[in-house]
Amino acid sequence: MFTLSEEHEMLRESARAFVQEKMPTAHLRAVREAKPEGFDRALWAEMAQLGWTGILIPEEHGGSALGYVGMGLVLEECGRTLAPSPLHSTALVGASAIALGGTAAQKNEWLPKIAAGELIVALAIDESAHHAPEKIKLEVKNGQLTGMKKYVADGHVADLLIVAAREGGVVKHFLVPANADGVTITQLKTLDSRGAADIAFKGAKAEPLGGPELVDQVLDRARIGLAAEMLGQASQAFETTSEYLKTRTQFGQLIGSFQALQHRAAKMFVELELTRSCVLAALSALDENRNDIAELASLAKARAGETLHLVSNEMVQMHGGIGMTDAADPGLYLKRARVAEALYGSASYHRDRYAALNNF
Amino acid sequence: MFTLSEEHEMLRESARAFVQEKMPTAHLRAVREAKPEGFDRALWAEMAQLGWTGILIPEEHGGSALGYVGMGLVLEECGRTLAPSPLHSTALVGASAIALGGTAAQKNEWLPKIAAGELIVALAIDESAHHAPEKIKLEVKNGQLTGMKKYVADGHVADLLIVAAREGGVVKHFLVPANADGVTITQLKTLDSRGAADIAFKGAKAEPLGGPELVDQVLDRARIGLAAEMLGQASQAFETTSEYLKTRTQFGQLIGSFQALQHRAAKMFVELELTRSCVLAALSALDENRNDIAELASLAKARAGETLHLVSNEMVQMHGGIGMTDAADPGLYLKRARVAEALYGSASYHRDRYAALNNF
Amino acid sequence: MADGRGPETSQELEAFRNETRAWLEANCPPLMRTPMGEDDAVWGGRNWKPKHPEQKQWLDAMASRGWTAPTWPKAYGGGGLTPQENLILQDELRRIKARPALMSFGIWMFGPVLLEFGNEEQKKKYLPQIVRGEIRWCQGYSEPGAGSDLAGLQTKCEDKGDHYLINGQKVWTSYANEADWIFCLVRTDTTVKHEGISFILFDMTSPGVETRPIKLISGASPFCETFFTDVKVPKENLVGKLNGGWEIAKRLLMYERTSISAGGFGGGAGALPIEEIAKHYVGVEDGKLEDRDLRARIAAHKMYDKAFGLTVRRAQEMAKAGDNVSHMASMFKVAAATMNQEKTELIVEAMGNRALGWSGEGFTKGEILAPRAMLRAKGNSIEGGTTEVNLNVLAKRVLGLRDHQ
Amino acid sequence: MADGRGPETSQELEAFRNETRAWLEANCPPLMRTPMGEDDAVWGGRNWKPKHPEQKQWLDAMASRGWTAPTWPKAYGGGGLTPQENLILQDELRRIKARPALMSFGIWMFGPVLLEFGNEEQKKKYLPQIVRGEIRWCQGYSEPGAGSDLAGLQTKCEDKGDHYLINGQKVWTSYANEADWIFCLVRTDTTVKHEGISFILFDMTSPGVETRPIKLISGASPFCETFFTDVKVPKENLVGKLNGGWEIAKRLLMYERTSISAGGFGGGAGALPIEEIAKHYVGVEDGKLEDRDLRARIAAHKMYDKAFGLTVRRAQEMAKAGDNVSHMASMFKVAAATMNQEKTELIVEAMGNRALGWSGEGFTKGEILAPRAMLRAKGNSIEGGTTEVNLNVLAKRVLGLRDHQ
Repeated sequence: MFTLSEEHEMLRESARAFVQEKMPTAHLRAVREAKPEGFDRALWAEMAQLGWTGILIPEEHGGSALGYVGMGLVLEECGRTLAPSPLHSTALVGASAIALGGTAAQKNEWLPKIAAGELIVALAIDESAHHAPEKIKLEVKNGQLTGMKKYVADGHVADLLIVAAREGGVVKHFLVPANADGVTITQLKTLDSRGAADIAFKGAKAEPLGGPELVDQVLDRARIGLAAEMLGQASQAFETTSEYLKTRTQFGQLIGSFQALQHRAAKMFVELELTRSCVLAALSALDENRNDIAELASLAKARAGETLHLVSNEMVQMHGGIGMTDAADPGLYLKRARVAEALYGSASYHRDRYAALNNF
Repeated sequence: MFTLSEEHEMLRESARAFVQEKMPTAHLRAVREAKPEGFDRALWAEMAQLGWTGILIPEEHGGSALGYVGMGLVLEECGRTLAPSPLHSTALVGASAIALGGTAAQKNEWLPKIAAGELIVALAIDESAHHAPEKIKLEVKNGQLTGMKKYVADGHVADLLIVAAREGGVVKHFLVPANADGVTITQLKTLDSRGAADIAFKGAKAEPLGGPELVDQVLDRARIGLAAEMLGQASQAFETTSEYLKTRTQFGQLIGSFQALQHRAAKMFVELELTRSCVLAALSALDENRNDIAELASLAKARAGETLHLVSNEMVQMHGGIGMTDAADPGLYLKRARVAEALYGSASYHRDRYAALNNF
Repeated sequence: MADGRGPETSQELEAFRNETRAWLEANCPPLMRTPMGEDDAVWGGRNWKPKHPEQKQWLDAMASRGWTAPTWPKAYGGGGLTPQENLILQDELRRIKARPALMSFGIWMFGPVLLEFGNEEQKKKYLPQIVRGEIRWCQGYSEPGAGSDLAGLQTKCEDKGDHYLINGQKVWTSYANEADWIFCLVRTDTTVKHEGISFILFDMTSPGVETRPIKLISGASPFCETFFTDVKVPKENLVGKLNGGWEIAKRLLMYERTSISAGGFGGGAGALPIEEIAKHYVGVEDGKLEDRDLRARIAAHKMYDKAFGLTVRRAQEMAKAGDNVSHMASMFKVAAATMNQEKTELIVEAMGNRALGWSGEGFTKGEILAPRAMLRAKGNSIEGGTTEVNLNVLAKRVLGLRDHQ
Repeated sequence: MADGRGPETSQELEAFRNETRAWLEANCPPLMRTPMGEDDAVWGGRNWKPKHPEQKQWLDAMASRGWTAPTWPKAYGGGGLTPQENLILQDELRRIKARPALMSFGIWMFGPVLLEFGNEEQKKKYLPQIVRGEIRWCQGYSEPGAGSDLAGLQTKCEDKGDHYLINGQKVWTSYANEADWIFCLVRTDTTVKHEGISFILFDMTSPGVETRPIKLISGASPFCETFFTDVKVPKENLVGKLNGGWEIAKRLLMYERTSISAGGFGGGAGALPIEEIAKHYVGVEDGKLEDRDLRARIAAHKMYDKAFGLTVRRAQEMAKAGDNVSHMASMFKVAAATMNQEKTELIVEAMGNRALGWSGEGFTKGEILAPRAMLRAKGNSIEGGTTEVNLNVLAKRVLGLRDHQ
């Protein structure tokens, strides 16, 4: 379950090399200043050329079918430098939703475009301030969508929207081109500089995608993939902080030689190792199509959220004053952390879900 | 609100002198071995002679009317050495219930006996494993009680029981002599060696005490008084541990010179100071009959519970192996802590109540 | 003791209360009784331009009685009030929800140490200006290599016979770019550590002073880097003894911690209670917040907050009764930082995706401010002495634990 | 990779599984497949009296295949299994819910270091007895003044020419009063610290050995104080080099931490899941535990528990793949202790006043055990290396942070 194949090791190495070279945190700063879309289309094209957009797409549709473990490794590496791109929305959420739930025609139409990096997809789920898929109100009548979606990740740059909506009382997914009539997209300037969108639908034409069971399947994939990205963020935040502890001096001593900081660092290390196991287990559960995916998805998302929350806070604190400056990296990790913690359900949401899944 | 009068300072000094001399933790050990009742009647008589049983009783009924702040100071000192006695049940809960809710006849009958140390009182509230006064089922019909009460503190040695029961849908208090027909008392051997009782009522004759408003009034007094005792326990557990940190050597250093332990000790100090403020505020709110008694009672009980939980755990951990032995004191504090945490509502119960009192 | 205030609640104090109430009624302009907005705080100083004439009117009225610094001696422009009278004044100000007439590092930090360590001439010169809000002060303490280890500071101050010459760099100088004068720690002896520090004052318009704002992760820039190049300072600007600055520095830090903790870290007037925010964004079921996990954590936080408030009040009463409560400064600093961080995080969590905006369309003003307040609050456990340093202080000075021998 | 086990799931391993399953089916007595009670654990040794004949039958059967120590070489009585085969054996044992045939410090701690550091004669002499459960071992490590600082031990071992003479005192010797032999750290050079320690073995029936049980706060007495007065030990009982015991001691501690963490701290077979206990004592409303605050904390704990289990499994897979996972021992020790303390506290909290009994009437057996388990669990962060020491180890050896210079 936890041992990587040689193919996966190679994928990780190449992802790390690309991200470290082309998308260090300086890249996020550049995007923040100069790219209102929240990412760089030239680099996005390079990601597609590396095959990342096709990792979850069958070979017959132009992908490599390297599976969720492979996708997770790439997202983790992107997380390390906070590399901004619509990879999660498109290559993980969009591709898996269509591959799992699409008709032959839908697959033929969309998957090759996703694999080629020609199409950006976004999943529109939440309708209030909080993740609550069980309370979706947005309605489809006579094939037309009406209602409001909030904080759609990458919704401001999407070409195709996957929209969860209620039809005849049952929640299902629907496909809506972003430029369709009756779709109004309000771009949000967000804490993590990636952007998002509030989207209003007023009689927009919607095409069904899969059955009711697809909703949770797609959400759990979104959660697990985001947890992998968060694991990368937390790992890097921790490593950067550890290095700082080994170089910054106060009172004539490296601050990393103070036992109180040593113990806090050691505890973070334990949290990170535990979180890594949860994320890897959840990713391989997807590849093995096991029956504990829901439980592992909540586990991975909640633990990644809590670990990232802790580590991002400690990153600022252990950097001291410098950690509070916009010029240093801790703030960037902290901001992305809070966004990722909230998306697809907070730790609190997933504790509740985990308890419900365990019947208590 | 927080400044003690000279009278109160003197009361505290004399309580401390008595408890430290006559009831150090060695006394609890002796009681544990040799006194199945869980306390020493000779010392109880001395406490009464010192006037402690009359602190909440008006002078006309043989008391000193030194108020709740005075009662709290004595309970705090008793908490320091885990001094076992029915002081809380009798002198605080019993005396205040009758003084607040009793008829002239009831006061005349019972208060002088309490003041004289001739009567032990116990409050019978809980009916299940958890504190839940709002769910009381025990019923009074035609002046007769039927039902079951669980873990009545000092119920095994009480002469008089105050029993919360439902009559015509409304919960009120009733007085029942412990030796009345239809009362069956099962003594429990408890973690803290003080004992308690499960009590069954089968048609026992019951005499009303006060109206429905008395139930919460008495419970809040019980909570605040217990919080004062817990503050004493936590304070002493902390001080004993601090001293140990200053004498135990490992790795050629006093263990109190290790920064990780220093920070944990400092955090305990902060918690204790905050808890002390809550307890003192709650006690003086009772004396001033303020309108925020309920809120302060839940605050004091919850914070005392959390602080004592933390400090009792750290007391064992910081004493290392020796802290795990029955021959050392940490275990005694830990055991009494868990009992006190649960009585009259856990921290979890009081967080819920605090939220409800604040309308959220 | 029925009102819990103790036996000193004499007739004289009641008279003082009545008189104060009447005076405030007559002198506090109605606008100054409304909640403050983001940039309504009055810091005074040479370059201050009041947003509203009422701000100046209110400041002048309070300053005329010395009530911007109520307990300072009248001889230096203060109010000359006893601690009891000051409590009444503060009560009455709260009662009418009056805005602070003046925010001032001079009043909170510099004034108290000058009263203790300054000479008569210095007190006469600087304190009245502070009371009247004429001169705005900033604090030259931290340096890039001297944060928690403040005594490691390197800014050099040389004795040039008829003046001192200062060269070096400070960082985290709050509002240095808007301040008129600075109280500054400098190194006057490089051969020793703590015993080589002096406490000195100078005008920020002196040649050779340069300030550069630091942008924070919250987007704001309340702090500066401050550079000193051959700044000439008159010799009478030294406070206390040459090389005796560390004592003054420590005392000032205590005042700083106390003022930070007592004032809280923002989220001041006008901010809604967390539970009201949560009710709005999370929803309510059977009268309880729908997210019960969050509800329990909000309750725990509010209880901690209440315990903190009660403890501040206890310390005030103890101080009034003559007890030494200086050991509590570090405790308040630690607890206040924890609390403000907890609070701002809970608000962000309660607001969900509505607290993930940075600017622009789609979010209310409050929604934009929430994450910035959370980000800003991270500094609370760093500025004015880190939580780590304060825990060290508590362990050593209060609990008596020793360092490795 | 469909079953997640990796490419080594070859036909040979399948064959091994089938054969193992059949053998267990034939050789594990039905009684040995039922949950264990409090005192059903089998520790073997000279003085062991089986409670049931099936216990002896099961032990002998397993020992005959060397499966009480499955991965030890066959030459020393072990099973000679590869790590993969052992995983299968453990799988199959779990499948039929078999009780452990033998609990043994010899197998968990002493045997592994003897395999590495012992000479051929010692291995031949001691290991087969351990496999068969004939000799029960105890561990002579801690001393009253040497707990976390184990290397501060003072028990003296003098070279008397044809034998060693041991004088001193050990503490926290698990089951010393029931053990046959002891592996013991002694001081053979008083002029240096770590380099003056040796690792030695002797019979607990030797003249001059005395044990005294220590009563714990939980009421049980699994540990002893152990006194050595002029105990004569043959010179061939030294393991490794004279004054070379600290290396062995550290390696053994690693095995101890791993075995403690992997085995968990009790709450073993037969214990109900926390949420079932909570449902019984707290009640259920709309399918959810009525105390929602407790419910959230139980969920958080179960998630941590699950994460821990997954991490143990990950470490096993990594070890199987040849990765060095020795750095994880301290992590598992810290996490396992935290987890067991959390779990036993949550159970006590969920049981409310029903978990406040010590003995006697009015409580069920489970209700009496719950607080004792909670009390016993406090030792988990002390025994086998305190949490503090393990955090130091993680900080220094894994994260590379240094001590003050």
